[in-house]
Amino acid sequence: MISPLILIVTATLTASVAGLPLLISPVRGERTSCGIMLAASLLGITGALQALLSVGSERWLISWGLPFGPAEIGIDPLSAIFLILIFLVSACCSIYARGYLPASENRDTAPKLSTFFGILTGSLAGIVIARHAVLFLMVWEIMAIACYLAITIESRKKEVREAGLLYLITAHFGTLALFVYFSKIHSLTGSFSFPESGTLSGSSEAAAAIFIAALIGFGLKAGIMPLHIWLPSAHANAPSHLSAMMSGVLIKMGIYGIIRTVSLFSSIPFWWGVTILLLGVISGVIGVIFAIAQHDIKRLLAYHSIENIGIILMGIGVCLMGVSNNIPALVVLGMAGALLHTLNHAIFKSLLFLGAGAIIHACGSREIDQMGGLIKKIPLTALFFLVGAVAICGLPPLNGFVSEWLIYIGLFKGMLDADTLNDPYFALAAPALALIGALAAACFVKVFGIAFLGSPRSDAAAEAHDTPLSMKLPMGILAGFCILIGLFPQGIAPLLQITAASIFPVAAGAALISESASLGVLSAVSALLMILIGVAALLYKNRLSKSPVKASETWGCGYLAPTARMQYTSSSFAAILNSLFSSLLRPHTKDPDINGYFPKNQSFRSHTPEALLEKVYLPLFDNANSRLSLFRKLQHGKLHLYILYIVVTLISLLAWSHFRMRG
Amino acid sequence: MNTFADQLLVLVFLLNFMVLGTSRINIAIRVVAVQGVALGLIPSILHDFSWHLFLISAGMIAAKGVIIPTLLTKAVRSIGINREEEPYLGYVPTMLIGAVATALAFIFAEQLPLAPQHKELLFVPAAIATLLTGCLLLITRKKAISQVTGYLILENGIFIFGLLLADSMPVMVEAGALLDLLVGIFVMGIIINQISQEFSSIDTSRLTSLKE
Amino acid sequence: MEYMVNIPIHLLMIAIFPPLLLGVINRTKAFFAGRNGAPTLQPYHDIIRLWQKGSVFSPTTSVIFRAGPVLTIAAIVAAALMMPLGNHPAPISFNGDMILFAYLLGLARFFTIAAALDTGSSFEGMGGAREATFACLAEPALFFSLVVLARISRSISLTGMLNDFPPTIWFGSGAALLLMVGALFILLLAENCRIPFDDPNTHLELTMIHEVMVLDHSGPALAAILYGASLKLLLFGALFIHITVPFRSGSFLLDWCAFTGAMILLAIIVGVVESTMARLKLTRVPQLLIAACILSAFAMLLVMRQTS
Amino acid sequence: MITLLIIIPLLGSLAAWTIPDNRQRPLVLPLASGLHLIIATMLIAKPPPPSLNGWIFLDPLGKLVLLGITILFFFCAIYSVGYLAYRQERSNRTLCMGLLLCLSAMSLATVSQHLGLLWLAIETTTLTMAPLIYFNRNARSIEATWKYMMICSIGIAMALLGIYFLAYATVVSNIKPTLLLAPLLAGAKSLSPAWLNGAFIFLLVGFGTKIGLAPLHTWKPDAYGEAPGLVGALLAGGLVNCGFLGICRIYQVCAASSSHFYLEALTALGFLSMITAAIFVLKQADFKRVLAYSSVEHVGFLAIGLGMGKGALYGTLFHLLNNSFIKGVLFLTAANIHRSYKSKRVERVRGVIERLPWSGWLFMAAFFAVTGSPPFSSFISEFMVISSIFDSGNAAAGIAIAVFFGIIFIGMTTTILPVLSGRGDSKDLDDSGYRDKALTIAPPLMLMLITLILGIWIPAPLQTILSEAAVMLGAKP
Repeated sequence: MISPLILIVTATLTASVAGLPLLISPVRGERTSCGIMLAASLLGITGALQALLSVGSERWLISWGLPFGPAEIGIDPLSAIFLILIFLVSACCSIYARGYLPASENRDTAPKLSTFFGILTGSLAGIVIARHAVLFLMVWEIMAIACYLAITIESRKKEVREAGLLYLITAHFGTLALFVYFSKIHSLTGSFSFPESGTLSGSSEAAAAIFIAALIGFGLKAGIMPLHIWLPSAHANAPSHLSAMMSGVLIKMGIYGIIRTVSLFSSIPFWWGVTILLLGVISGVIGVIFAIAQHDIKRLLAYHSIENIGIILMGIGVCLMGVSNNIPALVVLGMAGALLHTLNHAIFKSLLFLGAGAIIHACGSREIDQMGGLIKKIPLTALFFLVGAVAICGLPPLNGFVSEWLIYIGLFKGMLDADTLNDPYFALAAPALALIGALAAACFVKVFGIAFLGSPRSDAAAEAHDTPLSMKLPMGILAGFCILIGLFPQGIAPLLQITAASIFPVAAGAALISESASLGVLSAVSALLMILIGVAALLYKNRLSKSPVKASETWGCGYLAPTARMQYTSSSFAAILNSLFSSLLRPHTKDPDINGYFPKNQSFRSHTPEALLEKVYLPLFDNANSRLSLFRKLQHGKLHLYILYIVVTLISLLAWSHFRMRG
Repeated sequence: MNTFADQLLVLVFLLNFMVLGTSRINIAIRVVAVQGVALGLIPSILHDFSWHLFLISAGMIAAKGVIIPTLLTKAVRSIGINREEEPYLGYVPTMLIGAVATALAFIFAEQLPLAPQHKELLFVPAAIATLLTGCLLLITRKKAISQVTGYLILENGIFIFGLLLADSMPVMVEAGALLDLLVGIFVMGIIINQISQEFSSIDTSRLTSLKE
Repeated sequence: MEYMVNIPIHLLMIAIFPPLLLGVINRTKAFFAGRNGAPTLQPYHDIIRLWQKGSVFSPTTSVIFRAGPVLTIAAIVAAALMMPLGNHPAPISFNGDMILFAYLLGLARFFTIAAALDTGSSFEGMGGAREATFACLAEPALFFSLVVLARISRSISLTGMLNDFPPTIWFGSGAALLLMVGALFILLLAENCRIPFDDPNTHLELTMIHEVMVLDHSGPALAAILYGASLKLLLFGALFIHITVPFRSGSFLLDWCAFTGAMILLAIIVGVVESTMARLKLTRVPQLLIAACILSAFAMLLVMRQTS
Repeated sequence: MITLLIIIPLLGSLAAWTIPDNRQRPLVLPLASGLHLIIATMLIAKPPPPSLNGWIFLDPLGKLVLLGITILFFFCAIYSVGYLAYRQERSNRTLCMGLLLCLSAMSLATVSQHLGLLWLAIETTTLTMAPLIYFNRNARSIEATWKYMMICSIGIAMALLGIYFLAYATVVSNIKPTLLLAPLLAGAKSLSPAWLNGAFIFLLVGFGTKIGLAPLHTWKPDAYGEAPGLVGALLAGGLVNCGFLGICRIYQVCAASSSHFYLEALTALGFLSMITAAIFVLKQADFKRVLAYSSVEHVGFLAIGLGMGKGALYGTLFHLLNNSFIKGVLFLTAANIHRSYKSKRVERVRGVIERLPWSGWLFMAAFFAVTGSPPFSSFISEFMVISSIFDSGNAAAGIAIAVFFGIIFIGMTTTILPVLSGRGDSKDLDDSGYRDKALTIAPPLMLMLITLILGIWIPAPLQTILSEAAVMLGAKP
């Protein structure tokens, strides 16, 4: 049997070069590139599953020409879970790309994009197998750069360039925080290799510094509020399958980093868990509130990524609070919930982004208010999108529910079992999660309803054309996973259990998740629900076939000349919630000015920008910048004053040295 | 002999103030020339005759007393400007600051331990004061040629300090310094020429288009 | 034995009882209005008649419109299997079932709104928007209450929380429970679209919430919706009743009767509220729901303090 | 051998003077510098014993600087052939002579063990560069040259005084007067601290002016901005290294003494430079000036690295080498862009990647390299320095450096990336018709490749040189 690490390393390297055939031969290479990517993914997933099932962790030392000690790579269950989602999503995206961005029509962009996409996939896989600070930073930054280059593939568009710039800057800040993070670890351990899990003490000040640096560095990548500013515009402006990859996988690297970080420590202080839980609540609630206000389908999905990162963080928070309270059940439930939600989010969010891409492909706009009635034009896409939408709302019986369920159970159990000191956090988090769920449902019923249902709101939507098979296939696969995990969660539970136990040894003593979270019953109820639906559908169908069915215009409440433009739009759907949260959202609105008996044509427009960026960061930056411009006057071009600088420097250094020698 | 050297150094101090006080570029150039000659004399006064000291003296007098002043005077004549109009700082304040700088130089010199054979001499304060005078000229004057004279005085200050080492150090460094000085002034002269061609002025206050 | 009997009774309750509540409410309202009103069993007639009628579909609609009622009813029925009725364990009970309960209702709501949007009618879109919005505000209130219940009963399933709800708790943490009951009553009214949130009998589409969403449904679909709405009322009613009437006789049949009686009483109370109050201005609705959240959050804090 | 190192460029410059043809003359450059590269490599592999009473010797520190200079100069020389082919409108005699003279002086600086000689060599590099900055012969370039000349001359004068101070310190301390490194190091402990500190301060200000530590950097943006790209590359990648070598020499003496002030002063000026760069690089409208401020930043970083000492030294020295290669790529490609767009104002340049794909991508790669992104070597060196700063317990300094890097990154991205992306064929952009040619692309490409290779593999001999040089500065062996 081949070692799983060999498979994974091969897959990583193969994926990195997958785009080259297309770069070399823009037309004939397309099939090869896609094939290589699929092969790499298959290899990678095989390796990851093998590693998960054999429960061993493996580490390799690789000698290299850099003076940081030998590089190390390794695989353990945590890495394996992330590898699965990396390769699953990248495989789907690379199939999708053939239909979305065929090289025959995009000679300039497609080859470059597929090259960067391959490098991106390879570096993502590299991140989760790296066990050495320098190696990790290298692949981490390569990932950031490859992703930047891929985002800005259509750099002729201004908003694409701006989004790319913002992304790059925040990514770099993240990397700098990781410089601090790894330096701090190095000063504790004296080695650049990752320490074995649980070997560092969490109670020292250095540990706190490491934790905070990790939160900033990885949080910037994950898009934790308030570090999420890059996320909406980058996701919105990237090619759709890249958005899927970013939202599904790339931001998960932040989550991976945070989990990896906490796994290094033993005796984790209680405030770590609380911090992460609260950050999760903030990201989740505010993320989804922002999402509702959007009417650009991809920006909307991007804000949902922030929301879901919040949910994942809540799971991690539960887990950490379990660790510091020494309650194995919480550790397992929280971690399993977080990991499963990570996987689930990768699946349904990529599905939704791919679906959004299909919509854009079909009707050429990202504005939800320009769509409508698409279910009749692209029925299969609509179905897949619906599956994704139901899943992301966390509604049963799909996969999103299962992971939120685990977190809920963790929260409720924590409230009952943990030290009484801690329970307010658990108790507050559960309703917050409920709020997130309800808001998400409101948001996705809006997206699905406005985009796919009703009648077309624009000519483009009315004449939308169907999507090619290469785009439907990956969506179908992902939708299949949504249903599969939703209906049979107990199948994946043991893997999660193994992983949680490998991260925190204390979790090994916990009961099986399937039992503590009644996954078997859940699965049975889901099945029952399906049966009920089937019965109801049969009854209804039977009834319809026996009674007369008439077609008639939609009831217009007496109004006889309805037009498609009179339908509710995404802005109007979200209007009440927007006004409720307007102090947070800070929407830009242009109100109509209706005067007199015969007012002229009027329009209403609203746009919700990234409020934190526009109201906090940019003003701060501008303010600082205008203050700094005073200093810029120091470079005034007058030579004699430059000479004065020299003299002053000289004299002050002399004075300083003089006083140093005295004192 | 040491007293004679000290008197020459006092002359150097006075010449510093003269340069600070004059508005005529020609005079400033001549003052600098005199200062150069005075400094050129000091090594031969201070030490017993040796060839390398002689070379230094000769070189110094030739370069600072003759060649450079001639070059600069030529430049002034060809450009036709003789007055330093409206310096950045007036003559009186400049002289006052010069006085303060000289005082500072004495204080500074007090702080430093000296070799026994130099304890009585004014070399260190003279060097620092001359250096600061040079800087002051560079900071306050607008005309490129005035700034070059400032640079020359600054160099003189350094040379004064070099005299402390005249008997313990090989000739090469000083000779090299002189050579570089010469070439430096030569290059500056060329640039001044170019400035006056480009801007039809040697007023450096116009050279402020590059900023921030 | 008891279990074997309870399940059929539970199923029977789900299947038959709910429309009666609507009938009782309408009777009460008629009484207050000084009318004779429709017979108490009228909702049963309505549902049966509608079930037999033909359907009208707008050409704008798609399969979602037809799937909406089906999914909605299936989800509500599934949820009903987890809610204990009459102080007896629910047929399906496991750790965390209250979460599944809430989310199944969420699923039902999702598809009701989706079906409404499918018609392309601006009115139904409006109704959907309101329903979605108010649900967002109601959901935390429900979960705060669930947290309180979990905390009091030290159980995380609906049956464990509500069944055998010890009356003594009313003495121990009466204040908290009172706040929570208030919140739950607001929720009951809001979730079931009763006055003061929504007027199920109004004919002005602009002011409606739930009714406007189902304007286009007809025949069997409308029957299912009507039945689903009444079932939902039963479920929320049961939640409410178990807390407010926490008595148990010991005989299961008596318990069932007591439950039925309490439910009818609740329906009458709802009817009284509907008759004596005016509909709220729409912009006030969120405020009332937020008030419910705050009430239940307070209840939670009180319980936390007490047990810590 | 070492004599050859200095003589060959001199001969080359003589040849450049005598060759009358403007087209053939530039060929002397790659020829002489190629020979120089070969000899330098041989010398670095096997340095001869000290000669001229120990005045001349190639120690590891010198090797490192020489290595950077000779490689950078070689590629610049190749580039100059391509570049000067476009600049046939004016005589390139001064340029060719100046470059070769400068190479000769830089080589002398790397091998001199006598501080006076070192000073002389560095002073010569300053002088020879002046006419090169003035190559474009316009008002702006003369202004830049004048400022460069004045400020650097003053600086170099200060450095001379510093060297005199050092010499006098030996006189005062009754050691045999000397400016040779070896005896100075041997007697460093007994040197008068007052004079030693004074010497250090004057040398720091003097050479600091040369390398452009803030607030002594004022000439830098002007000169870097107005000089031809290839001169800019040599200023930023060659002269900076020579000046830095000067500081390293006095650092060696200080490190051998019992003083600590030198570390603090270096750190302070280093941070000041990083702050200055951070302030000025934001909203900068001229992409060559951005490069100049980036150079100020990196010089500041190097100074901090020296100031932190010990473990940080290895990384600092490696960064010195990386910096010269990356600056080479940046300036050479920036020159290509400037040539094509006839402007270096950010608002007048767009879509470089479309118009000049090679230059554009190289510029982008070098931009990532200069900001410390892997897989380029500067990432390695920056991380080495930062992590060793944390190791030595200076967490605040480490975090501050990271923050400044971040701010500078904002400034550089917002200036440079918009230049690279977008439409290259807009009507409102000037176009000189210049497009990428092998001769103007290959040199930066090769330099970039070197940076890339060093980023994933530092050859063992280079590691040896680096660690030996770090030991010379006081690192633990």
